[in-house]
Amino acid sequence: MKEQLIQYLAVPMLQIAAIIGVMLLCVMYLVLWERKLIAFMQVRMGPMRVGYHGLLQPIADVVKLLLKEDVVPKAADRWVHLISPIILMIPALACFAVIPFTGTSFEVGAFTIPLVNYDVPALTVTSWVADLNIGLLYFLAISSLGVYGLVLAGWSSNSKYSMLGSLRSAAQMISYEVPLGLSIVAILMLSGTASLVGIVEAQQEAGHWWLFWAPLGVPLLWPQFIGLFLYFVAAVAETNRAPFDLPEAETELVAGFHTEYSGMKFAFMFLAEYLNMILAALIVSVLFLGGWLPVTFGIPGLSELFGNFLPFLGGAGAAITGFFWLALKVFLVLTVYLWLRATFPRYRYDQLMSLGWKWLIPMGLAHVMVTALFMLLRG
Amino acid sequence: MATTEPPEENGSVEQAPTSAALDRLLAAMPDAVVESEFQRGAPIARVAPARLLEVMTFLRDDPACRFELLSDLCGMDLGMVRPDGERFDVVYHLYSVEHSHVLTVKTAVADGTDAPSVTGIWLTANWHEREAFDMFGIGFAGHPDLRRILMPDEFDAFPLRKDFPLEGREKDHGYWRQPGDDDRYTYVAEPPEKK
Amino acid sequence: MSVVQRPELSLWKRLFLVELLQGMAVTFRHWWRKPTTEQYPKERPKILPRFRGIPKLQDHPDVEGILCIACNQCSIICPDDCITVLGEPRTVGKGKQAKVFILDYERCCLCGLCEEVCPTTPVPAIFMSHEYELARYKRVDLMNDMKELYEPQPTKEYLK
Amino acid sequence: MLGTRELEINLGPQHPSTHGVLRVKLKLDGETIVESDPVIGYLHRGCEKLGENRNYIQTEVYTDRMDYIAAINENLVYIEAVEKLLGVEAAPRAQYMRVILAELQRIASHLVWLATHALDIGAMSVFLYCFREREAILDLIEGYCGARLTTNAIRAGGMRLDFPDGWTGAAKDFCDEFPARLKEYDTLLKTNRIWMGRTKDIGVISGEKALSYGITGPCLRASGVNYDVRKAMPYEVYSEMEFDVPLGSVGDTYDRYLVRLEEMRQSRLIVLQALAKMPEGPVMNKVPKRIKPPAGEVYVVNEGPRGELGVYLVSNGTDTAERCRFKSPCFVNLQALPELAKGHMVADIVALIGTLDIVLGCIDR
Repeated sequence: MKEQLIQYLAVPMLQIAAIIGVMLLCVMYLVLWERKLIAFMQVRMGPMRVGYHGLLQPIADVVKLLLKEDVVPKAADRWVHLISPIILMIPALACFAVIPFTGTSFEVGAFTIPLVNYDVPALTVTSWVADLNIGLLYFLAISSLGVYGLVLAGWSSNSKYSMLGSLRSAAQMISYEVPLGLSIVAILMLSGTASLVGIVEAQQEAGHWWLFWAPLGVPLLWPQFIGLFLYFVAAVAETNRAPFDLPEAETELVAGFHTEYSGMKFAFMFLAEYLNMILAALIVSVLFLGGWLPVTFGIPGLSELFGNFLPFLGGAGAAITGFFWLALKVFLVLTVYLWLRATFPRYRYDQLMSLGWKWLIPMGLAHVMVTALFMLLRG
Repeated sequence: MATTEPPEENGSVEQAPTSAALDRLLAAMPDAVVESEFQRGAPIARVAPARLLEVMTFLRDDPACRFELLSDLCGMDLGMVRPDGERFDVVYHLYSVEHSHVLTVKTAVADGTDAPSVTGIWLTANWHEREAFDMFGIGFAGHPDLRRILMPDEFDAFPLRKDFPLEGREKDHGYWRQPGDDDRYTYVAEPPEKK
Repeated sequence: MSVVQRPELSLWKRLFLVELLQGMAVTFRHWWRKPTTEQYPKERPKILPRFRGIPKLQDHPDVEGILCIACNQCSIICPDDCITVLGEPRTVGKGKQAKVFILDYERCCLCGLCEEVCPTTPVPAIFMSHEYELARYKRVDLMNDMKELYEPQPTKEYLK
Repeated sequence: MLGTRELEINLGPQHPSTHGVLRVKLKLDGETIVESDPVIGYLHRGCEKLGENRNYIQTEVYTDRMDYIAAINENLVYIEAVEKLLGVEAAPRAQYMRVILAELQRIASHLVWLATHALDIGAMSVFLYCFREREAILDLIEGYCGARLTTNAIRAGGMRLDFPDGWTGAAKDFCDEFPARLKEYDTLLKTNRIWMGRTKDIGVISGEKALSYGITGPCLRASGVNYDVRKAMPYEVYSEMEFDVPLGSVGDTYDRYLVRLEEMRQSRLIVLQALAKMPEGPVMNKVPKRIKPPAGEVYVVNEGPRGELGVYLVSNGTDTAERCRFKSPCFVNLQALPELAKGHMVADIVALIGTLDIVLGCIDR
């Protein structure tokens, strides 16, 4: 009983705390990286004042947001106005439960916590909070809950700009759920499991990332590139990022659904948006780019070369290496995200809809069928 | 728009300026044009307000004139210049893209009377006439939407009239000036009491 | 006169997002270019010789006493009426010199007309200096009398 | 009872994409614009009134402040009107200098237009790239007259100053570098499918209607009407310059974009020609120190970056004008906004405000 309590309650609690802490830090520095990268692409310097080349800027920003006055419009619905950032934030954080950050689990031997003299039995610690066998479905289901937060935020602010922004975002997020789901179906078919850990393991077994799936040995025909493209476009739209940032298109709707938010509530919305970005990048890495597998995985002879940087640490070393590779992939995917923002103009609402329904969904359907066909041909 | 003239050579005799459009107008409607002149080479025709719409329609549609572009429309306060006559002039600057010629048409309006609106002839006159109304208080009969454009709706004077003070009225900017020490003014929120 | 061409995307470009990738290449190339911005308080902009900063007064070693002859030309030409000059008999030589010279930076529009009309030789007594930091904490500080107009404004060095 | 009604929304006067303090009252049906009504006057400073109370030299300072994106063009048209009143001509070298500065200013103004227009549509980087090039032009202008925006550079009878040493070389360098930059903008925008989707067939206006609305400048030429004051009634030395007037075929936002980009190329050619042809000599003709033109009136138009800039000066023989009227192309062009915006979506109205290239200082005067 005590063992189980510790294994299933205390350890996940610690994991959750660690994930939230690390992710908030990641968001802070993602914002800094966004500002810096876009500045570099626009031949300027970005934040330079706080710390060396602005490295402490995120901390200054957080302090500023914490200390800022929380303004609630007079005509707003106070409670809904308060709750909606929380509704946005919770699904964004909850999704991280099923993400495998690295593959190897490691054993922690029995030890005693000093001072309180509490005996902890031997444990197995994994990098994921829970390995649901419906992990991908869980992700899809929970992440789409966030749209309630947007809609309620827009509605409760009692501002026309917010309202328009939230209506746009509701339509956009619902439309782009479909291509998002379709692009994942092929991966489910290939892996034969909906568990995110299982998907990476299936790639390990197959000997290549799903992105480089070359059925029939024809190198030109890589249907999963289409899958990645579909997923990426849909994910950019889902997270309301440029060029699909209509809900907060600043030149049209001032700031969209969060026009009337300030201080900590605004910070929550901001955090949720960037958490969703990180989440989308994580899912791309896990589904298409082999999760914690090294970048050279799949190249004959090099597959295991970079599997463990720190062999003297044994299992822990492999775990750290896996985490490093995943982080690298996520970083690259996020950089592409930001790069898009630095380059493209914004779509218009109707164009966005027609892109989603007329192009991405048929493409997604075709993609599933082509993948199925190739699987059938290969037997 | 005297640029239509060829640049003068040094020492050459100044030629009398001509304008085909003005000649055409004078030939077609001699009774409508009150007076015509050339100012620095540019033709100017003065038209009575009653005949203005007729003249303007002719100027736009006549193949020899074809003034498709109303380049500018503005009011003018001549209260000081001709104290006995009509107070305002409305000045129309016309340009023809087809023939590349210009014509200035003027019409005199007394204070309190309306000039005819040319919005039916050139759509651009809409805002120009609103501006003339806003600045001078010149009314335009037949204008679809004659209200203030630059000044606030509740403003009750016409700032470009010659009798409007340059610094504005004190009640408009909400503070009153009082001579203070050291030859400088101090500004107070309430109107100073008259002694 | 010529009519501008409206380009159409070819099917090939349309299908493979060529123009989008080209656009991304442009931003990618800029990533590696040197930034063009100045880190203002740390780095100060280079001032070109004709730069028109705030007007100031100056003297000249060839002229004894104050260079300004209180001719009121600047005060007359000033479109914003921000200059007030009062004269007194010159302490050395004939003519007048400025007794009071007040310049209101609050109204000054830095047009440079005062420098242009200033008749003093060999240099204009009122000149457009190279100082450009006009912010003050109090409005009164923007009213400058003769003493302040002669003094160069102290520049703060911002190292951080 | 449930019912539907139009959503009324206030775009501005404080709004990121109204280029200043424009306010547009919009009536929306969903996201579609049913009616729009621009409300202006937030930047009204009474330049015309000042022009009637200040003398001719002082009034030029106010022309800087009207179209603050293209101050030299405003200076030029005002000074041309004064010169015409006085009956003097500018010195030959000054005429070339005016053309060079006016065309550089036109490029700078078009760059600001492109920057803000692209930013409105969401292309962020173009904004900063354009401002980088504009900075080079502003440095040239600053090097010439000492100010970047409020130039106050032109005087009746010529120019205030001659070009400083090395100025013409720097201007040539800029012109040599510029086409490569324009090519980058083309790569980012011209063939970009999002940009094309956002600008093609948005705000179409026929040439006839545009003329009736009094639209001038690039907006008129994009509708296919060949009217450029520089060609139709050449002033200064434009008659000696060889350049092309680009015209559009459809009259939509995309055409206006293409026309303005082509105009930048042509302006660059004009600058190069004028630099090559510029004679040596004095930059100022003899003009009385106090400008007191004889009574009379004059209406002068110039081709500004936004359209036909006009100045109507009536002199009464004293040193202040009886009537000083500034005709602003932005004021006229903005008037067509309701016509252009009808039936489009909210996102398009920012594209349309951008494409009309308005400057609120020029509208309100």
